[in-house]
This record gives sequence, structure tokens and C-alpha cells, in this order.
Amino acid sequence: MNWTWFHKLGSPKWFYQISGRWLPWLAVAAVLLIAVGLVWGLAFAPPDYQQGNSFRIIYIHVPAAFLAQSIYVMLAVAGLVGLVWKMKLADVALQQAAPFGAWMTFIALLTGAIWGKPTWGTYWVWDARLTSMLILLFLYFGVIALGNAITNRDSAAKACAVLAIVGVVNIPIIKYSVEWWNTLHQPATFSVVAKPAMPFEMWMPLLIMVLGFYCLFGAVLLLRMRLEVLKREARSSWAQAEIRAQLEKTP
Amino acid sequence: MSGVFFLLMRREARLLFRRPAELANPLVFFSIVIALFPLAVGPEKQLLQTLSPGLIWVAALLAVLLSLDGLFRSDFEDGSLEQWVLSSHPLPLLVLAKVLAHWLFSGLALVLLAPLLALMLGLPVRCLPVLLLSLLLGTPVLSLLGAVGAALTVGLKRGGLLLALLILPLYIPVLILGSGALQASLQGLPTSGYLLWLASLAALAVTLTPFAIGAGLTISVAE
Amino acid sequence: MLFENLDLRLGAGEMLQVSGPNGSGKTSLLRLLAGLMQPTSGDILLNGQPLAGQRSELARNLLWIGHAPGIKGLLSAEENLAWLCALHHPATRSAIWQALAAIGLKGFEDVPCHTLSAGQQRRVALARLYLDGPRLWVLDEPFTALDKAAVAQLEQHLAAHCEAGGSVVLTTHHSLTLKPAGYRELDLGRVA
Amino acid sequence: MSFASFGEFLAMGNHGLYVWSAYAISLAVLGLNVALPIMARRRYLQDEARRLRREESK
Repeated sequence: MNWTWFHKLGSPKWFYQISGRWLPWLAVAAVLLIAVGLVWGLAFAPPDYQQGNSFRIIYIHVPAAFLAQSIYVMLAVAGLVGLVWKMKLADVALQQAAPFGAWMTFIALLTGAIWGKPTWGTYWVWDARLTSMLILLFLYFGVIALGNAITNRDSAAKACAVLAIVGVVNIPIIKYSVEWWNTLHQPATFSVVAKPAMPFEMWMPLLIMVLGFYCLFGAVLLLRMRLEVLKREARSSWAQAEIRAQLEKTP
Repeated sequence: MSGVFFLLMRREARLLFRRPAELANPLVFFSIVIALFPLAVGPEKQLLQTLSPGLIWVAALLAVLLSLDGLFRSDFEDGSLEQWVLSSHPLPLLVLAKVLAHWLFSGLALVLLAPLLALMLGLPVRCLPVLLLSLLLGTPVLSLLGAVGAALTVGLKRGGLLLALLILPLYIPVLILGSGALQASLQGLPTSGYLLWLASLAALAVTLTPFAIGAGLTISVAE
Repeated sequence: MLFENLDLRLGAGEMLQVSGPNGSGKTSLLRLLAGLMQPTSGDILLNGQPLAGQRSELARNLLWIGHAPGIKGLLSAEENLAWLCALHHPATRSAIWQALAAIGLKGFEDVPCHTLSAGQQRRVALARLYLDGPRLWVLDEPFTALDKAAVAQLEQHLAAHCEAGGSVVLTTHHSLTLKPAGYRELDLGRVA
Repeated sequence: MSFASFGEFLAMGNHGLYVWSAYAISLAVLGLNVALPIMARRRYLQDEARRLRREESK
């Protein structure tokens, strides 16, 4: 196996160039997918036989919840790569992805609560999924707060990496214990997401929205990472040249 | 190798016993928090009994967290941690000894105090074995997980609140299983499932967290 | 960014004094050499191999006394030294007593360190230099709080260690009166 | 199309308030997450331009 691409990926200059080429494609894909998913989900998908039209919140709630969980796992993977292979770019990815992950968790919680009102008759129910999401939000807050509290950039990245890895090991345990707790105290709550066999017209827009959210995350992450890389490398000649080129483009 | 493990435990024991006030503080905190609840919700016996499993566990969890804030602070300030990091002995082993020593003297005292406070809250005597066993299995996990946060925040000036923010979400499984066991025993249901889960969490924490604590200390020392 | 383009090599029998104004990165350089910190870029080699991969080799060869030397006020001088020795290089009780006597702490062996003066506490840490141990000493401000006689004695001890084939890296603000054959000075104020 | 008229589409079968508020807030948050890095980048480039001008005038 040829590992040169892996080490190349660690080079800020190479990353900056290649990400500049990917970014427009990701952005276009995100906008298209989300637009199609929105119109399809809001206007064309059939209403749910039990919940009526309020179920259309699913097209935001589920992609956000998916993303919230996968971004946390991504933080831990980036942290591991940063700790083991000392790849600086992984540190950048960890710190730049965390706020977006927290926002996704927030969206999942908020849409879950709004959805809860017509479904359960109240905004907040201590349902297993919502509770796990809330705990995930706290985990994100921890990573972000730790990163902000440590002034040394490298130490902050490493500390966040350790915390994210400990958190990821804990997430399955937390999820399992919360589900157990939930079944003990509220047997057979009506779960909003688990539905028997959704028809094609319902799950296809959902799939499109999920893909769109992933593309959007990719685009935002690249956007944030590129700025951070440019700031970190401001003293190098390629970054100076890039800054000058950007300034000439926008006078 | 195991020699240094017990030497460190003995050293920690000496240090703790030469400043006994620090051992007593978490216990006093634990008692005060427990005493606050009847004052807040009223002295009605039935209500307190239903709430007691949760109250005891929340109070114990906060007391452990409070005692952990200073776990590595003095070692960090007087340069001991630098010596640990540069030692030829594996750092995870050293931190495991340190945390276990801390638990042995502060956590265990908490466990022994808990039945008394539980009786004051109206928990029936038949629930005490489960209370003791669940705390015995759960508090080491709390100490070890908290030590990860303490290691990561030891270099920070205002680490205390941050430590709580980092660690409390990770405490949730222990809280659920511990108070769940107690509630089950209160209702006369079998508790072995909860206790077995707590035991496996304890085994997991003893084997995995020392590495995270060691990594955290190395990072804090490097700053 | 503290310093760049720094290239230094230390062999047996050499003493390196790192000097420079406050904030020039003396302590950081020493911590880098001891492996407590990782450089942002560049390498630190021990016997030609990167430091990161040989922790136990480093532990066998290095004696580090930082600005805070790891002495517990609640423990006695002997307890402190016994623990530090257990952590690094095992030593017998009589060797510890001899080392304490050599640094002028005879009769203070079992007094809690917080009752000692600042200079005496520093001596407890420095007593490690009088025990059998590693060849490379990295000392951050070892002369702090010592009186004149103790400074002279320590200078002599460091020089003797270098003559015997050991190596010393230290930071200090005072200029050494006794310089061994392999003495060099690195002024970080001029490098930067 | 699962709605007969635009009015029905807006009403969402009496759940309009919930559906539309959920979508509005979520899209606003997404927009914010896109806008903030773009604005930060612009601000950084402006700072750099100012720095370069200062260096040239020296």
C-alpha cells in the first residue's frame, strides 16, 4: 500500500490547494440536494397516516441527528490521527468540526422538541433519543470549552483529542443506559422515528436531505479549515502568495 | 514494577493523613447536600423514600467530583508530575496507583457514610447491602473518569467548573445504573443485573482510563 | 515562536549553560531537551535517534530538576528522596542519608520539608545529584535560593561530574566561577 | 403534490406553526454556519491587506 497520499494530506499547502478544488463542488452538491430534499419533503411527500403533516419535521430532525452523532465520532477519529501520527491537519479538523457538530445537535434537539408538541402534546419528554441528544450536546460543550480554555494551540488540540476519544468510548454506554432507564420508567413510549416500512416517497427525500447535510458539513468544514490553515501558515511563502492573490481578486 | 505501585499508594496515604481536613471536606459536603433535600422538598417520609436513591447518588457523584478537582493540582505545582512523566515506570500504572489511593481514602469513606444518610432519608434497612455494593462498584468508576478530566484541566487556573462540565455527562451511565439498582431494591425487584453492569463498567474503567489519564497529564505537563 | 534555527550537540564531559533575558525561552529549551515538551518543528535526538520513540532510554540517561523540583512539603527530606529514587534509580537508605549529609542536611533527614528554609528545600532536590544515577543532568535554575558556600560546592560538584564524563545542561543568571574543560554558553538573547 | 392549494400547503393540516418554525430556525442556523466562516475569512483578508499597506508605507 502506498502511503504517500496520507503524508501529503498532512501538508497544509497540499490540503489548501486540493480543498480549494473540492469546495465549489461540495457547496453546489449541498445546495442542490438540500433544495430538492426540501421541496420534495415539504410539498410532495405524502402526509403520515398518524401524525399528518407534522411528520415533515423528520426531514430536518433526522439528518441533523445523524450528523450530530457522526461528527462526534469524526472528532475522535481526527483526535486519534492527530495523537498517533502527529498530523497537524487532524488537529485543525477536530477543532473546526466541533462547533458545527454542536449546532447540529442543537437543531436535532430543537426540531425534536417542536415535533413533540403536536405528537406528545408537550415540548419536552424525557424520551431516550432526546435525552441522549441532550447528553451529546453536553459532550460537545465539553470539547469546545476545553479547546477554548487551553491557550497553547497544540496542547488544546491534544487535550480535545483525548476528551473526544474518552467520549466516543462512552457514547454507546450512555446510549444503552439511557435506553434502559427509559424503558424502565416509561414503558412503550411512542417513538417518533422508528416507523414500520416507510414508503419510497417518504424515505427518498429523507435520504436526499441526509446526503445534502453531509455535503454541507463537508463544505463548511473545508471553509473553516482553510481559513485556519491560512492563519497558521501565514508566515510561509505559499500562504503569503495566496493572501496577495486573494487581495488582488477582491480590491 | 508493582513495587513502585505500592510505594506510591503508601506515599499518597501519608500525604492524605498529614492533611486530614482534605479527607473530611467531601464527606461534609456529601452530608450537607443530603440534608438540603428534605429542607427543599419537605419532610414527608414517603416522598423522601421514593426520592432517596436518586438523591444519594447525585450527592455522592458531586462529592466525588468536588474531591477530584485538586487530585493532581499539588503534584502539578510542585513539579512532581514532571518527575512522573520522565520516570522509567509506565505512567498509566502510576496514575492508577494515585487514583486508587485517593479512592481508598476518600471514596471508601463516602461509601461507609452513605448508609447512615440513607437511613435518615428513610431508606429501609433491607436496601442497605445493595446501596453499599452499588456505591462500592460505582465510585471507583467516578474517581477514574473524573481523574481524566482532572488530568486535562490541571494546568488551567479555573479548572474546577470546567472539570464538572467535561466529566458530568460521562457520569450518567453510573448514575443511571447505581440509582436504578437502589430503586429496584426499594421495589423488591432483582438487582443483580444492575450490579453486574456496574462491575463491568468498573473493570472497563480500571483497564482503559489510566491510559487517558496518563495522556492527559503528559499534555498538561507539556504546556 | 521562541526560537528557530537552533542546532546544538552535547557530548560526554560537556557543560552547556543556557543564558538569556527573561522570556527568551531558556526553560522551554530545557523542557524540550528533557522531552517534557514537543517542538513545533524540528527534531531532538538522543544517541542519534528521535527522543519520542525511546522513553525508557531517556529515563535511564536523564536527571531532570525543574524550577519546581517535585519536593512535597508534607514529607520529610528522606521520604521525598526515597520516592524520587524509587521513581528513577533505586537507592538504599544509607545512600540517601549520605547524599543528604553531603549537601549539608545532616540532622534534617526526617523533618517535614515545609519547616525547612527555601535554600534547604532546594538542597533536598539537589541531593539527587549525589546519588548514583544518570549521566545527563538537565537543571533549571539549580542555584536559586542557595547561599554562597552551597553555590560554590554545587559548582564544584557539577564540574567534577563533567570531568568524570557526565554532561550538564543548566540555566542560571549568575556566571559560573568554576568552568570545566567542556564548558559552553548558549545565549538565547543573541540567537533570536 | 400532496396539497390541493397553496393555502393548504402553508397550513400543513393545522401543524403549520410547528413545521414552519422548525424549518425556519434550522435553516437560519445552517445559514449562520455558512455565513460566519465566510465573514471571518473576509475579515482576515482585510486585516492582512491593512498589514501589507502598513508595511509598504514604512
